[in-house]
This record gives sequence, structure tokens and C-alpha cells, in this order.
Amino acid sequence: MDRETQLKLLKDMLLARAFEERAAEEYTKGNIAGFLHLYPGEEAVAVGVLNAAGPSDYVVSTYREHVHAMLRGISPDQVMAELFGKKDGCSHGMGGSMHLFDRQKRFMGGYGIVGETFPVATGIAYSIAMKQQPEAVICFFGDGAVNQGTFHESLNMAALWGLPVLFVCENNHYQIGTEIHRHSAVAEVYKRACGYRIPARRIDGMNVLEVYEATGQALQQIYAGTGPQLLEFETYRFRGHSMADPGSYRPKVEVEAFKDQEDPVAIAIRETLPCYPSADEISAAGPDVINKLCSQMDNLGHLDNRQLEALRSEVAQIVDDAVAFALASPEPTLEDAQAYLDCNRQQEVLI
Amino acid sequence: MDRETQLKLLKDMLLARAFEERAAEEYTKGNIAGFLHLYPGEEAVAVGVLNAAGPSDYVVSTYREHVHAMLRGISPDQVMAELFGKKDGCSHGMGGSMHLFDRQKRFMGGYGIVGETFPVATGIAYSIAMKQQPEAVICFFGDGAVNQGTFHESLNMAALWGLPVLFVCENNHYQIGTEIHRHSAVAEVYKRACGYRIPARRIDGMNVLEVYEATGQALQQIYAGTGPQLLEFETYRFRGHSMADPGSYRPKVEVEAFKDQEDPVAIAIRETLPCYPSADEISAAGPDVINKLCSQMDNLGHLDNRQLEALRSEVAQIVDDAVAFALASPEPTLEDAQAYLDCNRQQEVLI
Amino acid sequence: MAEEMFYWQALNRALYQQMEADDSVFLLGEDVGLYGGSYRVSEGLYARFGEWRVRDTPISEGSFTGLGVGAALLGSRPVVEIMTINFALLALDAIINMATKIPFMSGGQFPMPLVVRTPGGVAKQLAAQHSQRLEQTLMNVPGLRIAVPATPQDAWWQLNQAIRSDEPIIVLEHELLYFSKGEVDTQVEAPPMHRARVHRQGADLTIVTYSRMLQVSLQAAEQLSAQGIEATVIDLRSLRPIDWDSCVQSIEQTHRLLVVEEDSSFAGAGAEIIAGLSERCFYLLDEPPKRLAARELPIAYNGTLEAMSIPRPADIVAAATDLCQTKDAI
Amino acid sequence: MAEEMFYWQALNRALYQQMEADDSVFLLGEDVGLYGGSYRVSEGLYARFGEWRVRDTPISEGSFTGLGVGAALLGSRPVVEIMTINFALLALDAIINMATKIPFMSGGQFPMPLVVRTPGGVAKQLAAQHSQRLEQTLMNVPGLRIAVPATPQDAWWQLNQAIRSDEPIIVLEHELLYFSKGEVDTQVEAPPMHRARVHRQGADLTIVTYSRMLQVSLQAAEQLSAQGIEATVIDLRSLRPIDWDSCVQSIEQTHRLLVVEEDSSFAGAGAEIIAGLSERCFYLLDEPPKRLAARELPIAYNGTLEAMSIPRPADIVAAATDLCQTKDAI
Ligand SMILES: Cc1ncc(C[n+]2csc(CCOP(=O)(O)OP(=O)(O)O)c2C)c(N)n1
Ligand SMILES: Cc1ncc(C[n+]2csc(CCOP(=O)(O)OP(=O)(O)O)c2C)c(N)n1
Ligand SMILES: [Mg+2]
Ligand SMILES: [Mg+2]
Repeated sequence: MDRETQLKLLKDMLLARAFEERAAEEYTKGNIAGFLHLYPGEEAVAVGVLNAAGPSDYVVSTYREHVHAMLRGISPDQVMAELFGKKDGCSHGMGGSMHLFDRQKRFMGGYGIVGETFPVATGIAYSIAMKQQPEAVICFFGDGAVNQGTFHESLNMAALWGLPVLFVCENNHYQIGTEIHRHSAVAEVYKRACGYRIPARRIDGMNVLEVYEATGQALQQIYAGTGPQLLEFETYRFRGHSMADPGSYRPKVEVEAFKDQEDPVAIAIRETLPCYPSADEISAAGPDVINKLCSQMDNLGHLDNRQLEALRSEVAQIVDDAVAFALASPEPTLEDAQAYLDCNRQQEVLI
Repeated sequence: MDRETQLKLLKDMLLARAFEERAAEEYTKGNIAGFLHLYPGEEAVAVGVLNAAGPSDYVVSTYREHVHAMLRGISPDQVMAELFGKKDGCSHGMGGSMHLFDRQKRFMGGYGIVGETFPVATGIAYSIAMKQQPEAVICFFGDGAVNQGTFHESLNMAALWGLPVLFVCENNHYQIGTEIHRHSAVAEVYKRACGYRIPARRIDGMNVLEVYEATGQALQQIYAGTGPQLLEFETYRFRGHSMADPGSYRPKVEVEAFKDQEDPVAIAIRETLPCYPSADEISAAGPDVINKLCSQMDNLGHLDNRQLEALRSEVAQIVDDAVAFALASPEPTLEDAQAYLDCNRQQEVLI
Repeated sequence: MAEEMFYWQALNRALYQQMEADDSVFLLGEDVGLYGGSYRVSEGLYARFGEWRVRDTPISEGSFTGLGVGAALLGSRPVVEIMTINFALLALDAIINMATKIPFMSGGQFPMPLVVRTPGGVAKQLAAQHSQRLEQTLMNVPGLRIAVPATPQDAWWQLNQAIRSDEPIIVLEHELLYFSKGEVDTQVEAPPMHRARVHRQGADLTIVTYSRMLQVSLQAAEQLSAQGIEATVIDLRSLRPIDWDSCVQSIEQTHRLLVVEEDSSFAGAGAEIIAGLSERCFYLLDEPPKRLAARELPIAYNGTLEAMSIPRPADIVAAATDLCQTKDAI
Repeated sequence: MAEEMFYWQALNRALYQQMEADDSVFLLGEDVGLYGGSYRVSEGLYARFGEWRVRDTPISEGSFTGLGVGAALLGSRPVVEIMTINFALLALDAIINMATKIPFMSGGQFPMPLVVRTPGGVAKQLAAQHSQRLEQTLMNVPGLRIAVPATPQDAWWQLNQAIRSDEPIIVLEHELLYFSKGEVDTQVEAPPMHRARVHRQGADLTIVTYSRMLQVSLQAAEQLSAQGIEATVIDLRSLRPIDWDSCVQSIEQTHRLLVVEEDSSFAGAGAEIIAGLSERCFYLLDEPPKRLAARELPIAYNGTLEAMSIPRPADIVAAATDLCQTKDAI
């Protein structure tokens, strides 16, 4: 992979992380309310998948979708404004954090009811197939969503009719507080696809490069008309399920282990910096990989560390601007709300 | 297998066939109404499975369950009376053909909404498991039902918690008018169990002896506490989906092929009669297996053919009696209906 | 111009017309294709339009209705057939929490040209699980429309309108209406989908009803007329929105209101009709408004009990007579 | 004897008491076990009773509710928690077409001691998909009971009663009530589950309400009192059946009726309340009965719009004032 792509991936991950951490802050301040599900820890999945996607592909996501939305080109301004419930948000303040939409960007929504993404994506794919377009739908879902009946029903239909869907499981091992071995009889999500004869792979979701490559391959096959594919990305969320969740059901040691050794942002930094540390250097770095690695790089006086800092401030600026934009945006009115509901009412006037 | 058991299986199948054909007649006469789903062609499944079941096992079935009910010991009188909507029916005229129940016989109901048998059976099994009883639940369903979300959800839970359920698929290849390759991405139903790590086998459902043996083995394992199992029985229904269905979507040649060569009653007769015809004799018999085989037997002057006739008249008598019983039974009243609904209301009086 | 046909035929023609006119219209549901639909509604369409536009589905109501929602997001115009409304209980998330919410939640970006066709009601001894009447469940959903055609003409008009509309719409048919016959004029312009229709004018009381109960009410009105009571019979045609004006206009004449519905009384569709008209016609009514509905029981399989469970012409006559007792006194 | 506690604690205690008393009671739902329930209702029970009696489930609402139905057939007493009512749309077949039909369809052979607990209503900016109010959907189902505890005391009473009952019962809680506080007397005998409670007596109008709108109505009643209007506030406590007598008795005094509900107006729970009371109190009412309900819109995420979408104390005051305009004239 060329260094430019790698830098793009790194920047996307840094922005994702910065955006989400800022959203958490704004939630604490009271600027954001409702359920707020954040993405830190899982960045490699969205960044890898959506950088590999084509511009005419459609995306269907869950309530944990801020990063997915931004990666499809919805501006951080519009996403942040939506989290603030403002009129300039991408759903004009009607949807909030869980329901980002952008018709033009083919971002077909964040869905709040677990399991809804399956039929929606399958329906979009049906429409594509009817029109015989070389497009695909990317359908995101968590490990917990796999046990919903719609997973089964939709995958069967998608396979039966050869629909162009890439099913993407963000397996962070938890359905809120329930660990995957306590919610799934088969804990390897990709194996679930066997019941539908859908090609499936499990990929390290902490490694953005692997995610990017696997996605690209799968999409090529889908464009070629071979029907749906499923990719399972193993990942981990660093925060609680939502801002309302203290996350106390997870052993601290588990959380630390993932944070220190597997932070996808750290991995991306490592992979992007040209002076890649040796296996020895990494193991010498001990558990606190990110910081140690960064300071090691720093000590070595790499130019790229400055570049990294530049990236960090660039994304910080983007996030600051987004918050300013959101704060400045007006609130939608009741008339707006009525008009949004009536978007499907053409000229007709009801009694 | 001892001859007595075989004779029992044969008699059960003959009764099943005679009962159902008579039900069709009574429907035409107007004594039975609503949806009437008949079982001819599939007898080997219910007869094999339920003869292998233990007396303390529970059974959950679908709307095509007259035969299952009788095999659990509900009298043909009570079943026929229920089809007639009479008070002496096993559901006192409230349920009809699709909703036979008998608490004492552990016949836990016929369910009319496709896919309901899965969670009901799983719940019964949960209750058994809580009480640590050496009992099992037998859950019947069709090939079409496999695509309902509840299949997936329930099998996952049953496997996850090791519940004592025997999932029994009566694969007659059709979901009303839709052939299995047009409704399922994977047409081998037993393969669907792989997504849950549930042991599964496919068995010839036209061969009652194989059905009986496979069921016995599966139940022994379930009693031993190894969790759920799934058996797929390949079978065929000779009639339309229900009395309202002309069945014209099926190629005539397919129907004839199954009827002539695979009639489970014919197979049971063949297997039960001590003078088992040779492979040559069978193939010489040509496509019209049942009749030719019977007349061959007859020509040979076998005692057992008389026994067969005796069995036939015995079941004919049982069915005649059932119709007479049903005709004589009174209709339930509105007060009865209210009392049935209020069975769960203890002494309490509502405002 | 008008032609006599079955209700199912009127629906069939409407589907044909819309599919001919617009490639983005497609049907899906169990046995709609090769089999031609359980009630023949899609007969002949599979042969004409092929499997992509007339799609036989697995038994997966929740997801194939959701598939319709997804396809509608791309501008397709899916017509989902749920074989009977009993199975719609499995598809309510798709209808209520997806189809009707997306246009709003997206801030107006996604219209939802989805039609869900399904027969509801009590048919002939199908027993409790197959005798759902879910109209009131659907009525409480902002952003949803419910058309309830009671005649072949309305079936023709309303299905055509529903497919052309960008709103999510339930076309609630009735199993016992499919083989009823009536005149259909396919050329005349349709009234607005939600406009009620006065089927009969009478000065003594207003009967408000919908779907199959229209026929039962019209029979009762004939009998009442023989007794000297003249009823106005209004077919709502739409349960969301309700055409209040037509009802109020009639009550201005009759001062008496009887609502006849097939669902069970408590919190049924009639509750809204009574409540809406009590609020609007408080000073017009001479007598307490009355509901005639199904009993508060699941539907029994037994035929006699089944028949007793929902309003019959005699029940309507009795209720109307009762309501008009004071008529001569005034 | 009485002790102050949170609503969730009252529910928690009731669960504990019933599980201690009867081995056949068990809980199931998402995160009810190790996590202790999203709203703490099952806190501590997993440690005390173990995984078989406090079962964390996969996200499979349709089937785990159906599992409860199956277990109830064997005499177990399942308490199914559906994390929020929004997900109950996926479980309606199990509730409506299984749980409430089986006792009847089996000819009275199988009582159905199933409890489904779930919080409904509009909470704090959870947006359209998480702001369902399904009370009217459940109200139209014969054979189902719906308890709507509005106070910790009722939560304690009604959950205890529901678990002991052999009927299928929905205990409809409210996300914004879990952390409300109140006195709970665990020793005093409970009134019948469906009995309404008069929370406040006043001669000028009757406000009938339920669940969280009780608190809002009581606030409004205080403000009204300051204006010289005295309202009776009735908490229905049960939406099926409804205790009509308590309402009628009050209207006999006040002659004015205002129904306050959180669901949307058209065909909501209030439709039945207005209809039932219009039928019963036609000659008692001085003014048209009035409903105050949520707007006919999905709930917006935006906080200001959300607050404007459901009744606030000021809205109730305005409606009541309006209704009592003629008071002095009489
Ligand atoms: C049908 C449904 N049931 C329950 C919930 C509540 N809920 C929200 S997120 C969630 C866990 C989902 O887990 P998973 O699919 O693994 O996604 P993750 O949150 O881990 O990304 C649950 C139970 C819901 N939103 N929808
Ligand atoms: C949820 C649901 N959808 C549709 C139906 C209508 N229906 C009744 S039986 C049937 C086909 C079932 O096929 P299968 O499971 O193979 O059982 P079979 O009838 O072949 O024994 C259908 C679609 C139903 N009863 N329930
Ligand atoms: Mg997860
Ligand atoms: Mg079949």
C-alpha cells in the first residue's frame, strides 16, 4: 500500500478518535443528549472498510455510526450539529446521534433497533440488482445483532437472490454487558454465514491495513456479480456501550490489554511511520505501546513524528470547528418537523 | 426391530392415512371448515418420530398436526370432534384443526403462525432444564419455517444453554407453492444447524424404520444432557397445501413419482410383511408400487395380507367411530368460550 | 365504461396498470409469483413481468417487509403482500419503526413509497390466530396511511393511488371481500384516497363503518328501512386519516351515531371514531353514541360462536332500533 | 412501616420477594443478569438466584418472549424484560398471537402466568425509534392485562400481583419513572390490580391519566388550584381493563372530563377513555370531553421539539382552563 493511502487511513483514524472523544465531552457538558454510542477502539474497521468502498456504494449503519458517516463524506460539522440536535445537522436535528442520514452521500441511515440494518441493506441491494448497477451496499452490524432473526432472514434472501451486499460485522465481543460467549452458541461470527452459503472471513479488526485489503477484495467480487459476502472484524470498544454505561461488567485487565496492545490508532501510526520498529523494539516497549512507541519515535527525532503532531492538530481543529458550527446552528422548528414528515406527501393536502 | 413394533408403525400409518382422507371428505361435506392441512404422504415422519418418543416427552407441532396429536394418545374421536368444532374436541371447539392441545398428553399445541413452534419448544425445554428433568421436547416444523427469524433465534438459545429439544424438520420440499430451492439459499435443512453447533442429520423421511431409529438415537443423547439435536426428514405431501389449494404449482410427474415409488405406507407394508420382496420383484413391480405390491402379496396367498386387510378395516372402523362421535358432540356455548378465556383468572372478578 | 368484476380482479388490474406504467414498481411476498397469490390478486403478473418484479419470498415477514423499506429508499416502489394480517405482527417493526420513521428522522430526505397490502378480519373459521384485526394498532402511527377499500371500485382506486403515492400506506383488504363483485369504472377519476363515501342517505341515524362491515351495515339498513328507520351509511374508506367532515355533516342531519366495526370493541378503531365525533358533535347528538363491535374474546374456531362474535345484520338492527327509541317521542 | 425508595427499587424488591417465595419464577431479558438490568431493576438477583433464574439473553426479542410463553405452559412463571418497549414491536406475535390466544384456543387447558415488563414512553432525547408508546396496541387484545404503575407503591403492588397471577400481563413502566422516589409500604394489602386511584379531589373537572402523565397532571392541578380551578386527578393504574366506575363517579361531581396521555392523540389510549366515558357519561357532561395528547408526529431528537411534543403542565393548565370557561357562567 502506498504511503499516501496509509497517511489517509491514519488521519481518518485520528479524526475519528478526536471527534468521538470530543462528543463525549460535549455530552458531559449537556450539549448532546440521548443515547451516545462512541467508537474509540474500533476505528480501524470503519476506516479500513469505507476507504476501500467505492463512491457509488451505499452504506447502512447502526446507532454507533458517527465515524461511518464522516468517512462517507458527511462533514464533521454536520455530524456534530446533528448530535447537538440542530437544524444544520445531517438529519436536521430530527435524528440525533443514532440516526444520521445523507441521501446524496448514499449514507442510508443509522438505525437504532438492533437488526434493522440487515433488511434495509438487502432491500437497497434488491433495488440495485433490479436496475443491474455495478454497486454494492455495505451493511454494518455488531456481534450482538447477529442473533436477531432479521440476520437470518435477510442473509437467506440476499444469498438466494445473489444480492450485492457486503455484510460487515464489527465484533467488539459485547452486546452491551453480555460477552459473546454468553450470547452466541457459535462465537465465530463468520461461521454463521455457512447456513446461507455466503463466503465469509474473519479478519483482525485492529489492523486497518488488513481491513482495507479484505474489504477491497470482497467488494471486487460483489461488483462482479457473485452475490453477498460477509466479513467479521474482531475489535474492541474502549469505552462503555454508551455514555450511560459505566462498563463495569468487563474485567479491567481485558480492557487494558486491548487498549495497550491493540489500539488500532497506535497500529496505524506504527505502520505508517517509515521507521517501523522491530519485533524486539515492540516487545521491549512493554504493555503501554502507544505512548512508549510515540516517545521512542520522538527520541529518534523522526520528521514523521512532527507530521503526526501536525495531523493531530489538524484533526483537533476540524473538531473544534465542528463544535463551533454546531453551537451556532439554529434549532429546527415545529413547522420544520411537520415538513420533514410530509416530505412524502407530494402536493396533496389532507383533510 | 421386532415385528410387533413394525406392525404398530404400520397400523399407525394406516390410521393416519385413513383419518386424513376421511377428514378431506368431511370437509367437502361441510362438517369441517377453515384451513385444513392434511398429512398424506408424510406419515412415516410423525409415526417414526413419535413412536420413538418417551411418554414424558413434550410435543409442539404446527397446523398440520392431526396425526401427531393422535400418536400422542389423543383419541381420534377427540381430534375429529375438534375438526368439527365440537365441545368434546380436544380443544373444546375453540382451536379447530390448526390448534389441537392436550395438557395431560403433553401435546403442547398446534401453532398456526409459521415459526412459532421454535420459541414455544425452547421455552418448554427451558422449564424442563430448570427442573433438571430427564425429558425432551419434540419440535416439529416444515422446510418453509426454517427461514423464519425465530428458527435462528431459538436454535441459538437452545444450543447456548444446552436445552433438551429435538428439532424435527418435516421437509416436504414446499412452502405452499414455493419449492425449497426457491425459498432457501441452502436447500439441505440439516446444514442450517451448523451456525449453532447443533448436531444434525438428514434422514429418508419416507422410511419409517429409519425415522424411528434416528429419533431414538437423538433422544437418547438429549436425555443424557448433551443439548439440542436437529433431524431433517425428507418427505412429500401427496395433497395440496391445504384443502383450499389445488396444488397446481407442482409438476404432475413429481407428484406421481413420489406417490408411486415412495409412499411411506407402501414402504411400511413392504417392510412389515415377513415375505419381503426382492429388489428384482420391486423393480419388476414398476411405477405403481403400492397396488402392484399388494396384489402380488395377495396372489401369493400370504396370511399377512389378510392381516393387512384386518388392519385396514380396524382403522376404518376407528375413523367411522370418530366421525360419529364428532357428529354427536354438542357445540360449545358462548359461556364456555368465556370460561376458557378466563381459565387463567383464578377467582378474581373484574370490574 | 364500468365493468363488473371481483374485488381481487380490481386489485389485480391496478397492479397490472401500475407495473406497466412504471418499472420501479415491484411486488413481493409469499407465493405472489408462480402461485399467483393466495387470493389470486397477483395472478398472471409473474408471467408478464418476471421474477425480479414479482418476487416469491421465503417466510420471513419481518425482513421482506424491511426489504421493501430499503428498496423504497432507492426510489423503487415496492408493493409488499403480507399473506394475511396475522403475519403482520412479525413485520410491525419494519412498518412502524422503520417505514414511518425514516422520512421524519432523516429530516425529510427520504420519502417512503412503500405499499403494504394485506387482508385483515374474520373469515370463515380460521380460528383465533388467523382472525386478527390490527387496524387500531396501525391507526396510532403518525406518518402512516391506512386505506380500507370495501368495494371493487375502491379497491381499484385506492390501490392505484397507494402505489403512486410517496407515503407509506397500508392497504387493508379483507379475506371475505376478494370474491365479492361490483362495478368498476377504470376511467373515471378517483376521489381523494381518504374521502369517506355516503352509501345510503337516511334521516334517523348515521352508521359509520368500514371494510366488510359496510356490506353488513347496508343489509341492516334495508331491514331498518322496512321498520321505518332510515339510516345513513358512511364507509370511511380510510382509517388514517379519517374524513371527519363527512361524518359530522351527516350527524347534523341525524343526531344519532352508531359505529359498526369488526375488531373488538375495547380500544378498537371505533374508539377513535366515537371519541373524535364526541369531541366534534357533542352538541349535535341526541343520544349517547354507540359502538357495535366484536366481542371481547379471541375468535373461536366453532362456526356458530365465530358468527356470534362479530356484528351481524340483526345486531345492527337491534342496536339502531335501540338508539332510535326516542325518535317518535321527540 | 412505609419506606422511601426509587421506583426501580420497588420493582427490584417485588422481584426479589416473588423469586424467594416461588422457585418457578424466573427472569429473562437482555442484560438482566450480570449487568443488573439497564435501569437497575434486577440488580443483585443474578448473584442471589443464579443464571438459570436470571437469564441474560441474546438480542432475540421475538423468541425470548416466545420462550417465556413456552415455559409458562409448563407452569413456570417467567418475567420477561424487554429492555424498552421499542423492541416489543419484535415480540408482538409472541404476546398477542401466542400468549393471549393459547388459554382460549386450548379450551382453557393452559393458563398463561407470563409477565412482560417493559418501559414505554418518551424519555430524554432518544429520538423517534426509541420513543414508542404502544399502550393502545396492547389495549385492543382480549385476554391481556396492562398495568401502568405510576408510583413506587404501585410498582411494588402491581408487579407482585402480576407475578402471582395466571394471566398474561404487561407491566408497562416508564423510563423517566425509574428514578422517581416515593413511599412504599410493603406490608399493607394491595388494592385490585385494575383499580384506579384518585390522587386529588376537586369539584371543577376530572383529569384522567396514567403512568408518567400522572405527575405532570398533578403539577398542573396545583397550578390550576392557584387559579381557582380544582381538579380531580385519577390515575387509571390499569389500561386493560379500565376502572370505569371510578371515573364515572368523579364525573358525576365535576361534569367535565380531560384525558391526558403521552401517546399520540389519534387512536391512542385516550380514544378508548373518551369513547368509554362518552358512552357512560353522556348526560353527565357539561362540555365536550377533551383529550390532551402527544402531537401527531414521530418524536424529534431535538430537545425543544421533543418537550413540545408531549403534554407539559402548562398545556394541561391551558386545556383545563379552556374546559372550565363556562364554569362561572353556570
Ligand atoms: C431490538 C433491540 N433490542 C435491544 C436494543 C438495545 N441495545 C442497543 S445496542 C445493544 C447491543 C448491541 O450489541 P452489538 O450488536 O454487539 O453492537 P455494539 O453496540 O457492540 O456495537 C442493545 C441490546 C436495541 N436497540 N434493539
Ligand atoms: C408467519 C406466517 N406466514 C405465512 C403463513 C401462511 N402459511 C401457512 S403454512 C405456510 C407454508 C409453510 O411451509 P412449511 O413450513 O414447509 O410447512 P408445510 O406446510 O409444508 O408442512 C405458509 C406460508 C403463516 N401461517 N404464518
Ligand atoms: Mg458488540
Ligand atoms: Mg413444507
